[in-house]
Amino acid sequence: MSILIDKNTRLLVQGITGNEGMFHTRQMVAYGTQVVAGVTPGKGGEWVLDGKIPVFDSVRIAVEATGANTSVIFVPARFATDAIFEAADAAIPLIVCITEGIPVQDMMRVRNYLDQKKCRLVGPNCPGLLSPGQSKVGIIPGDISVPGNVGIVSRSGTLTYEVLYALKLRRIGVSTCVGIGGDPINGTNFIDVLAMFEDDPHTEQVVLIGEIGGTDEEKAAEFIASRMTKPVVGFIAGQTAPPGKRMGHAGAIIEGGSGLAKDKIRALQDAGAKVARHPEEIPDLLTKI
Amino acid sequence: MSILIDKNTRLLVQGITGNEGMFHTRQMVAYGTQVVAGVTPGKGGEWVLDGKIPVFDSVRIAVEATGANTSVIFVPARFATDAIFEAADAAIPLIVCITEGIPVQDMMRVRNYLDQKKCRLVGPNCPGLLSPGQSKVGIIPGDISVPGNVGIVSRSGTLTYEVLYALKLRRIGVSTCVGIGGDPINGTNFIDVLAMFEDDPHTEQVVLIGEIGGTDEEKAAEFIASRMTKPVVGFIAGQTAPPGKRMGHAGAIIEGGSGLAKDKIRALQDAGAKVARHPEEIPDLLTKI
Amino acid sequence: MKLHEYQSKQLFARYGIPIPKGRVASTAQEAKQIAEELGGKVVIKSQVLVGGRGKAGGIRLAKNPTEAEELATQILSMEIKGLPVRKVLVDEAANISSEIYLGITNDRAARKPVIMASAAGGVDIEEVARVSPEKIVKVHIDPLLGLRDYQARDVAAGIDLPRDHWKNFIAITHGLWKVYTECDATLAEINPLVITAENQLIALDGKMIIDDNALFRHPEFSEMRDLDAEAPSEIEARKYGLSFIKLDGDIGCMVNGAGLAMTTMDIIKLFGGNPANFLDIGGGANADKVAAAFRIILSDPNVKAVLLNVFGGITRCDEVAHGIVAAMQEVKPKVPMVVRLVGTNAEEGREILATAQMITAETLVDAAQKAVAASKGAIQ
Amino acid sequence: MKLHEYQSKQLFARYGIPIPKGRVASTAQEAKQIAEELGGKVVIKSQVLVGGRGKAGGIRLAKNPTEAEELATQILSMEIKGLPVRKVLVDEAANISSEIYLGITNDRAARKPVIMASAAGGVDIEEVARVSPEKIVKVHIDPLLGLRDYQARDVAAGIDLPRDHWKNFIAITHGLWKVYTECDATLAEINPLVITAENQLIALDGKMIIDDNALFRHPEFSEMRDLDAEAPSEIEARKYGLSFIKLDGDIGCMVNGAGLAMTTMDIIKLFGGNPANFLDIGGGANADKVAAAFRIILSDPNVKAVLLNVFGGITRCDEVAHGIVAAMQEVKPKVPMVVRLVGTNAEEGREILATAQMITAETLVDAAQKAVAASKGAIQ
Repeated sequence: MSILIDKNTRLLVQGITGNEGMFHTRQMVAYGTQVVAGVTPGKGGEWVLDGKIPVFDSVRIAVEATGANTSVIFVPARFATDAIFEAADAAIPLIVCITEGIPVQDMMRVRNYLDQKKCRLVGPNCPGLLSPGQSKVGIIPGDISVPGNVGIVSRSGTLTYEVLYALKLRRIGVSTCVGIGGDPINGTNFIDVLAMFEDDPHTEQVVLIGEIGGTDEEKAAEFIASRMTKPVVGFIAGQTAPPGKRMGHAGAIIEGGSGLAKDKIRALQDAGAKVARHPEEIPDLLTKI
Repeated sequence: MSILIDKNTRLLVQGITGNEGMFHTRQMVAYGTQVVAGVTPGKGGEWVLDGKIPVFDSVRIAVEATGANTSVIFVPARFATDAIFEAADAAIPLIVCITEGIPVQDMMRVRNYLDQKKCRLVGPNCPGLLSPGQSKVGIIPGDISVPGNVGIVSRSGTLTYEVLYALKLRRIGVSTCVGIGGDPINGTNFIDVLAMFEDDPHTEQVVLIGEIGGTDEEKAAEFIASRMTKPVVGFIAGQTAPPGKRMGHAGAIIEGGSGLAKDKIRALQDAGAKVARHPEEIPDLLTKI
Repeated sequence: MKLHEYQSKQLFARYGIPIPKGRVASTAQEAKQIAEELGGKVVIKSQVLVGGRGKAGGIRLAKNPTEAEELATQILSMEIKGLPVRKVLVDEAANISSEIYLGITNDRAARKPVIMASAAGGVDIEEVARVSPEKIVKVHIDPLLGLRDYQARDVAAGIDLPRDHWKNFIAITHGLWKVYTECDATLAEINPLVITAENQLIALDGKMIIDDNALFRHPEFSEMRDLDAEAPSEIEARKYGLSFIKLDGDIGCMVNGAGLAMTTMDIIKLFGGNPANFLDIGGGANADKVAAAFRIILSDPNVKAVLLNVFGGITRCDEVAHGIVAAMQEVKPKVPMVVRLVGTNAEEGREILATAQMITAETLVDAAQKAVAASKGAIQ
Repeated sequence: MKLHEYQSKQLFARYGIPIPKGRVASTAQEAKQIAEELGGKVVIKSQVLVGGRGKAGGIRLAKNPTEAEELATQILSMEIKGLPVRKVLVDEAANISSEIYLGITNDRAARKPVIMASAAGGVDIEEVARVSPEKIVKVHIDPLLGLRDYQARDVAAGIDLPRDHWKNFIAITHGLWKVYTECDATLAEINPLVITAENQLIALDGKMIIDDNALFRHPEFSEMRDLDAEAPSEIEARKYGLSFIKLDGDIGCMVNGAGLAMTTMDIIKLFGGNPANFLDIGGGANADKVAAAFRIILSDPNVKAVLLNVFGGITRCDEVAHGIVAAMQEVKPKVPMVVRLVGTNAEEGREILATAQMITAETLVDAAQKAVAASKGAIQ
């Protein structure tokens, strides 16, 4: 019924004792996610959430003690790079980094390092993942989506919530929603997630939410044309964005004539995807289930 | 009839215009090795060896122009690290580094980088390889060995020649002789070569020449015990070496009670290998062919 | 953030890249004095954060100090592409024999830094990339390994640099790599890197862009920021942690989330309107932040209507509505306000807003249509 | 090459690692003066490149400058494990509350640098590793990525360091990593790193070994080399590019190639003799180098016979033989010389040597047996 996270996800929260970490840990636990451990250096030995979740000094120790198989990172940008490396070195197979504002050269180092490892990073600067009814890792509100057979992959946050909510209102459920984040260099790209949805027997169609900047959507289009058998509905934000300006996301920028919304829309259409003119059109474009 | 190098080896010589490079290029060409290119930065466009071998400014250009599939490095230690990286980035599948004296921290970086790549480094601080009758890459004298079915792998230079020559005198031929080098950190270890000999249909038995320092021979013994079906004859140099002193090779040092010859001999014997007391015993210990 | 030419070149010099003798001046008199110190011909270069300074007359050659003063006077009174010239760089004039382009930037698709070079320097490299991409040599650098000598050599060979310049060129490339990595640049560019008649390599012009996300590692750069290059409203927005970009339309936008903010602009356009800005108020929505956003949007006299589009997720809609109401009371906007609240507790949120003289909408399409109508005076 | 404690600690200080106040002295008077400057109790520490200085009485506590002078006088007249004490380090005495071991070295099997730490500091770490290896925390560092904060924290947590020291400990670990990498060390060790009664972390003792192969990058270290720690014959050998190690036996060895040289020693032992040295003359074999090797070997009065074992490969045996003959004429050795030449042109080589008053051998076994017999006076 899902990719990447499900009922068996045993979650570790890096930066659990910070404001963000604590708040979203409560939300995730309330949703039913198994949060098995937290890490805050120097606070090992404490317990949080009414004594339910143990805090450790390091990811390595936390993994040894609790068998966590997924980590979500809520630490500030200046420490987030280190947190990703730490999780990777502790051999956590799935690392989800929510943090916004990681320097791009740090991310180049992270990505080149992770490419040698067997772990997957989702994010940074992303809302995380939601497999409705099973597990929520990150900050996507749990109550705006219901279980189902549509896979969602997106570079955005609230725009994604908007789509989830629009689907819910039409009683369309979701297998997994993956926010890959708005940074120019991230751990998981559209094609990685599309391939997983293609292989997931419970996902029947896919919604791809892109935006200006980079060429990830164009690569996704190539993948859709050559490898996807499942229908894909696309939406690209930023048709009215001016060139040379970062539209909120570090990665949302038109540079040197590259990264334009119209090129991405054209590429997706040429690949056989239907492209919505606005988010509220997406439910209409999904094949009736 | 051989591993790693054979008649199809198309060799590139890095540092071809230096004294060492030029001398050994002549020797390799005289032996019949196909030397297709040389690299000396700043001398691209020249030709050496009576206009037979073109010189290029970079490995990338040389590979594009000549289809070289193996490189041998004769550049001084302070430039050799860069030469290895250059060959690796040009995707040369086999790099043989003769140079002695590369700093150990450089070699740690090299090895950790190469582990991500698909190329194999032999050496540094090694005499190279010889597949008698087919190809010679490095500085092993060509006339001291004849083609045959014994594989040789060694951390030494002249000691290896001694063994090759002793075998030749007894009319015992060699499939390939691989000098893996005397540095503490190198590109190819005993077990890498043992595995290749085990898989090579033309190699019937193997001679392993080790020495004090490190635990490569112990790991080789484990491999021999668990994976080798072909008989192995071993020899370990340095039984009389004092602890704490580098015996010529940077890697030949007994440290903290580790790296002793007697432990290596014991390990090999326990693994079922016959161990010669001195090099002249080796031919006697080889199974009659 | 972009650095000025003079700032970039000062950094270059610190990393061993040769630059012309020269100094920056704020007045024509200073410029004259620098020209006197340098002796001989000088170049007076306007320091503004836009391209095309030369074409606009912002770069002039002066034969002597008097002429330097005259030209500096002219240039310091110019505006180039809307930016006032506040400073000029006075550099010793070079005898240019040939011009090279050398830059390092982030290749997002390759996820690696890339060195770009061209024997056709001194011109707009994006133009070269478009018209004759074969003239640009690209070498990717492993960010964990760093630049290696052979890569710099590969660049030199690729642009057919004469061999006697290789050594210096490699040193300059290493310097540029160092300034790029150590300063967390997203672009470090020498254009042109010239070979002089005296056979020297000199970085005649320089450009650096620093990764805003890395400024925490470089407090020294915050003083170097030139606020002239930014709209005052954008500077104001940054103070409040708002992501704001001014546009030319007449419908102000206030949205939570960057993707949704772009989408809101797009749908306004789709239904015949024109967005006046991009504004992401981020997570949460306290009254102060919303009030600041209102003030920034309404400071634009073109704005005829405002569309608030908020998806209440973790922050619930009723909380957001309270924030909006409080901000409205403070700012008292005089243009029609269309508000759309969706998500958790949207109903309660809308009830709170109904008391606040706002036009409410449920769907995005509805909101966009109402905002467009409001901007045209059709509804109030 | 090994650095002295005071040299290592000076480097530490340069990389931000706190060390005690103190200075090195060559005379007792200097030591007194330093003690006066420091005030209070001082420690007088012999600077010799061997372990076990404390047990040998080479580290003493002085209550006042006068006592410092007395103890310095004593220590400066000592020999520790055969090495004369030429310098003492005079350090402010610390109030030690606890002692930690912290070191970085190359893990050859893992092909990575490794940080080792133990709460049981101040003692021989190899002893700790043998007796209670569980007391040592090891963290491997990716040489391309470098030390990361979480790894330093993992070390701190691993040795149960009290949390209020973590910040300083992490900074010290970063300093040690930097000195290890930037100085091309094969070992950078603080033993002990102490927590003082005043709750400070201080590197009380330090040890560094620099990779000889990396000295071309560090010309500054060549001046720091202490020749006292090496046998004069080894220093002489290095001048000629010979790899030489003095041993206790009576048969001098001269061999081309390190592996063959060790094998030659081993086979001498196997046949009842005792090698006097390891000597690798390397590739080629010109007369000068061979003569230098002869002189070095024969400078050892224990040597009763010499075995030359040369495998002629690329360098042909006849060339080697000419070199040997020329060297013999220069050095005129008075002990029996056994020579074995094998490989290319061995026959010609042996003919040349036959004229030169040498005992020739064909096989390694034959050569070893003849050398052993010669050393016992059985043949000449």
